[in-house]
Amino acid sequence: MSGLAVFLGAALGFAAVRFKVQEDPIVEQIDAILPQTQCGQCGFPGCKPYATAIANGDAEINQCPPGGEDGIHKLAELLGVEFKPLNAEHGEPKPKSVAVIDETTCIGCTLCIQACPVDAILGAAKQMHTIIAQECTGCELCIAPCPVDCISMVPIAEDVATWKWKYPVVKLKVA
Amino acid sequence: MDIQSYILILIGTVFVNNIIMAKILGLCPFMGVSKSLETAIGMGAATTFVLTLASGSSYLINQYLLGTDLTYLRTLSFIVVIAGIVGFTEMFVRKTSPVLFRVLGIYLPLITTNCAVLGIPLLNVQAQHNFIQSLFFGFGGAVGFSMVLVLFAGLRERLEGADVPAVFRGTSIAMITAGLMSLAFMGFAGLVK
Amino acid sequence: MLSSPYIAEQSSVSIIMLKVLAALVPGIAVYVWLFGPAILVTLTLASVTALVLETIAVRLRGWPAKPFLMDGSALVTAWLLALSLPPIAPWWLIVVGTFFAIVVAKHLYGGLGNNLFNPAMVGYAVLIISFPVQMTQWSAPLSLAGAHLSLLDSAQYIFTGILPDGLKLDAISSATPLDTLRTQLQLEHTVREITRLPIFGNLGGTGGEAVVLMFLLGGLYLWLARIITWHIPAAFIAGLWITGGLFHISDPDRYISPWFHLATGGVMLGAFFIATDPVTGATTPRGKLIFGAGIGILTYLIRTLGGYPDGVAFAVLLMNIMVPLIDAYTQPKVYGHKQKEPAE
Amino acid sequence: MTRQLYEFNGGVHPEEHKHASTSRPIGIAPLPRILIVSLRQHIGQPAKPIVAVGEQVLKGQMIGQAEGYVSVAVHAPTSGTVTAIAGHAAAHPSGLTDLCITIAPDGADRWIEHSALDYRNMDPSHLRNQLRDLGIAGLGGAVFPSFIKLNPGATQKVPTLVLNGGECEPWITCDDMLMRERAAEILAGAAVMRYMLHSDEVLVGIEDNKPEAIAAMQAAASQCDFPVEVVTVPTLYPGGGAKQLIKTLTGKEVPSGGRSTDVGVATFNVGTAYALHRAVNHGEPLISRIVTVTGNVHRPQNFEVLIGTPLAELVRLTGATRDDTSGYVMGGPMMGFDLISTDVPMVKATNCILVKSLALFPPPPPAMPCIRCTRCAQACPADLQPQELYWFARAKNFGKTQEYHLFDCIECGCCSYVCPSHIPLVQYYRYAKSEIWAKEKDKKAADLARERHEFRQLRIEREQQERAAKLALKASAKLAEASPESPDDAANAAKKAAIQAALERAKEKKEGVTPRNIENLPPEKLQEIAEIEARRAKIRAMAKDAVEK
Repeated sequence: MSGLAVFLGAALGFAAVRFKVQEDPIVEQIDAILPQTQCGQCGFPGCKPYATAIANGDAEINQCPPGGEDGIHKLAELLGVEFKPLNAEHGEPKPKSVAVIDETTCIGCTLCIQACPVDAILGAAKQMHTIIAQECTGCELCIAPCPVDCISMVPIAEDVATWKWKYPVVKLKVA
Repeated sequence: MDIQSYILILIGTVFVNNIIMAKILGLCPFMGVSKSLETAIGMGAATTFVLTLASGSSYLINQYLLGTDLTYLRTLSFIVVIAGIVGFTEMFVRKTSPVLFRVLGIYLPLITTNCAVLGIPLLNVQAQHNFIQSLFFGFGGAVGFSMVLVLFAGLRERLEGADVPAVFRGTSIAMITAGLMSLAFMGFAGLVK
Repeated sequence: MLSSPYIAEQSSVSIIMLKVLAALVPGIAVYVWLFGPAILVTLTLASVTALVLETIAVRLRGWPAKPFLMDGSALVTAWLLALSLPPIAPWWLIVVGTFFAIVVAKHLYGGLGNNLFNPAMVGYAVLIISFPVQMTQWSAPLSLAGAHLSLLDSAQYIFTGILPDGLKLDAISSATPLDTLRTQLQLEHTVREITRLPIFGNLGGTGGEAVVLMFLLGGLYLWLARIITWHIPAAFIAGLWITGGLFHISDPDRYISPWFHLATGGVMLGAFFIATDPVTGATTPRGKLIFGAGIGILTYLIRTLGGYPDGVAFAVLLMNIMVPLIDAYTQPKVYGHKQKEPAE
Repeated sequence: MTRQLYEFNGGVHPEEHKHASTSRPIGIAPLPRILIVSLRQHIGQPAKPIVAVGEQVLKGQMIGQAEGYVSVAVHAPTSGTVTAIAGHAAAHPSGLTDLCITIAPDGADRWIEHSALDYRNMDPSHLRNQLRDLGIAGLGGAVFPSFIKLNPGATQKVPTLVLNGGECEPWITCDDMLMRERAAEILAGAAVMRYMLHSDEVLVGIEDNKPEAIAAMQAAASQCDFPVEVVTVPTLYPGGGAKQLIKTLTGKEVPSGGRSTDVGVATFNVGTAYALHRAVNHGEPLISRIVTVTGNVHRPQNFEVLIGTPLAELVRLTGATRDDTSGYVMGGPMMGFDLISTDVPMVKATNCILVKSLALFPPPPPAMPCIRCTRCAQACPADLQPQELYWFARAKNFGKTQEYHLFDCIECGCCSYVCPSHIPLVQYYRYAKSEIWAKEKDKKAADLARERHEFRQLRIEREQQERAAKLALKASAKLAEASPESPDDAANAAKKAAIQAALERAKEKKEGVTPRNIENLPPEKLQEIAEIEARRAKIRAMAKDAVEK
């Protein structure tokens, strides 16, 4: 019996060496699912750190409100774990919105420029600042540092180009 | 032992007394891995590989190593061999397709604890199969296991879109489907004497 | 708000189901003429139970009952189940069968369109496995039976199990040709001797073959009315006939000619009405061929080698299990695509 | 010789209702009171307005310039003044507003001076740009900029040119009447197309339920100087679809996701050919088109309508609206969409205004569950499996819908038409498509955000490294300076002494500063100033030792 066990141990040792595996690229796959708003609501300074945390197992998959339920489903499917509903203490999923600077009160202090994770704010010291709408991810990180509170979040209105067909409501419930 | 009886053993283990449907063995991977088709196929292949090797080597151990007096060591030795083979398979799968490894997750090492994997060698011993017969029996059992697993995965994927009442959604409707499947497999009863 | 198209063909699920029921009527008429009115009692009992269970299940789901009762799918399931049960089977057998068919096989999965297994066959399979004795009490063809049961007497027997004034059970019931064939074969009689028994008509069972013929006509009507496509019935019959033929050629004494198999048991009913259930069958043209052929072959194997007299039910259920895979691997070529890669 | 025709899968035969609107010739719609010209009338970027409010414009003057490659220009349908450039109810299923230019006609209808294009000896790309600036876009319903389709591409040759006179949608007869009355001009336009694409054969596909149109086109074809073959195709909806007509006429299948030129065929609507003729041979931009006004109206008829005419004025041409009108559809009953309000303007894509009534178009019964009867698969002209697409679209499993080739669906409506359970299948597919497009747009935005974020991290690191390097440089320089006395040290010492002296002088001046002009103040004022001075000194002292700590 012990002979058998020793033999198997040797075989496994040899196999372990031959089948050395490099680090698998799971972090990139998780990062690909995350919405890249870099908003930090998940408790990590950006999407990539959150992705690494999930890969190492010390973060849950339901801490990303901008990702919404759909993002969690995809993460659960990728990692083969059970789907967990969005954990409310990290915030509620809000309609996609864009930050807008009220140009009458902006004093050009560049604090929001340093805070913006995706460099979506154009401006220089003592010059007028403005936000590039297409680049802004709606992460709301620029609102806090602004000393004169001139930044407000404006939800993106639906226009003819972005309008989506609605899910057909089948009136079966009512008699 | 001509070829005709081997075919009978094969048909017997794959259809008539199927590991999952008739013998109700190996239910935990059956329920756990059948969520999607790819994972089911991956799991089926891995189990077939492990089972064929296990039933072959377990026959050898039982015949030559244990002899007649050490039979009480049978289960222990079988488990050791199976663990070794599964360890080997796990590394092999991790190397060849990390995606499958990631998706199978916990169920790959769980093959060791899969009651079918231990059950078949013990059944082999009980039925005093010779080496070739136990190989065929193991292989047939594993093919039956993977076939039913893949079919069940197909059914469950279609079930995803069904408007199942909330109470039964998820595993419960899967259990019911498994029950109805074994009801259908009862039709094969008595096919092979 | 609903978008285009704003016009539609004049068809509905209830029209389809009514046409299927109409196609069954000639078969039932001949059934009553040759085997007595008992089947009518079974049919009504099954239909009533099915409708009651359907209403309860639909109400539980909070849906309006009227559209679901009108669509007739519960009726079709009830009739198919009743026609595959012995006509003088006890009443509770029918109720249990219908319960499994309508509630377990259909509504647990979400009602019409969501079920994976053919409801009628699930009901039949549950009954044949759990109550084998009652399931073999088939009534004898009137030409051979000792006595004829009127409608009232049949109803009385079905509901109370008491025969009118001293009639004995085996005066009115007898084994089906399939059962007799199986038992005789076990006694090592050759096929030629067995077919001389009175129960065997010129092609199938006496009386039984006429009913099967009418079901065949009903099925052809369904095909002409474009309710079903020819793929499944044709593949079913071909699958059964070819396997039967091979076995027959290999050993004519042990295996009866395939024509007999076509004319007995639930083959025609199965081919045109049960296997073509759209919800649980294969959907692609090539898939339907594989589905039908599979049922044919399995029916023959279960009948001759297996343990149950008529394998149609189990064959249908087994092929229902295969349907998702069959569909995934037989997707037809889409406009503008080269080869047919599996859409699995 | 009758051409060998091929068959495409499925198709349905809805009632045609075409006879009503073909009994009258094409009417010329009078000048409407107001014209609302939408800037998004074609596939691609909307046009950019180049006129200002209050400006006078002439008929045919360009008021919106093509922006980006896939775009065409937009023109003033008549002379008048631009009253507004603002959002207005648009011809779009969403009912949302879109940027439109409103023109108040001055009644003069004065043309801008325009002349024919000498297309034969013009550089082809210049000709195509001219067509773009004349606003020529496909009038079959897709409204794809024609100048892009008229580019023969790498092979410099598209062997087969198909004119689509199929018009398989019920109720619509605008192409039919156009072919009956202006066949010669259509073929003149086809001549230009044939020249631009160097085509060998020109086919005109017309369904066999339009005998007069076939006769007219054959008569015109006989006068043509190049071979034109008028082919009668069987009437089967959607036989008039571009892909289906190509399969019927040539047996070739347009590759999925590819263009018809990949199989050497180019398809144009007969209306587009007519518009091309007006543009090239008369220099007129696309400012009007034939529109069928039919359905629940007294006198259904086809009109030549200025683009931008409000719906209400157009319907009034067919007599007073009947009271049981239940809605208006732009397009046919199979592929059109509901119009929310009656002042929606006509656009280049408007081939028909269908006035609905509950009698003609009863609301569909409530949808029953799908029984997978595969009638929709038998009817689908794109050989798809609608029951599988529905199954996965309903479960919102968009990955699977794409595996079953959702984007090959041409939304023709055949599946919903034949569905015995009356399920709005096409709406499920439209919902799934717009969700997938939206997700892809979000994905692109997310990738962009990730790139910018990573670049920002890089930039911050680089700046830190630079700063660290600079500090290190400065530190090493100070070190070098503190070590051995070197000749330039004397100069440093002298400089330091000078600084020291300046500091002393500044301090004395500050102490010396005492408040002036206090000589003639009463004693208590003096005393008060002294107190303030004392307090100031104390604060200065406190400030000094706070700095030392």
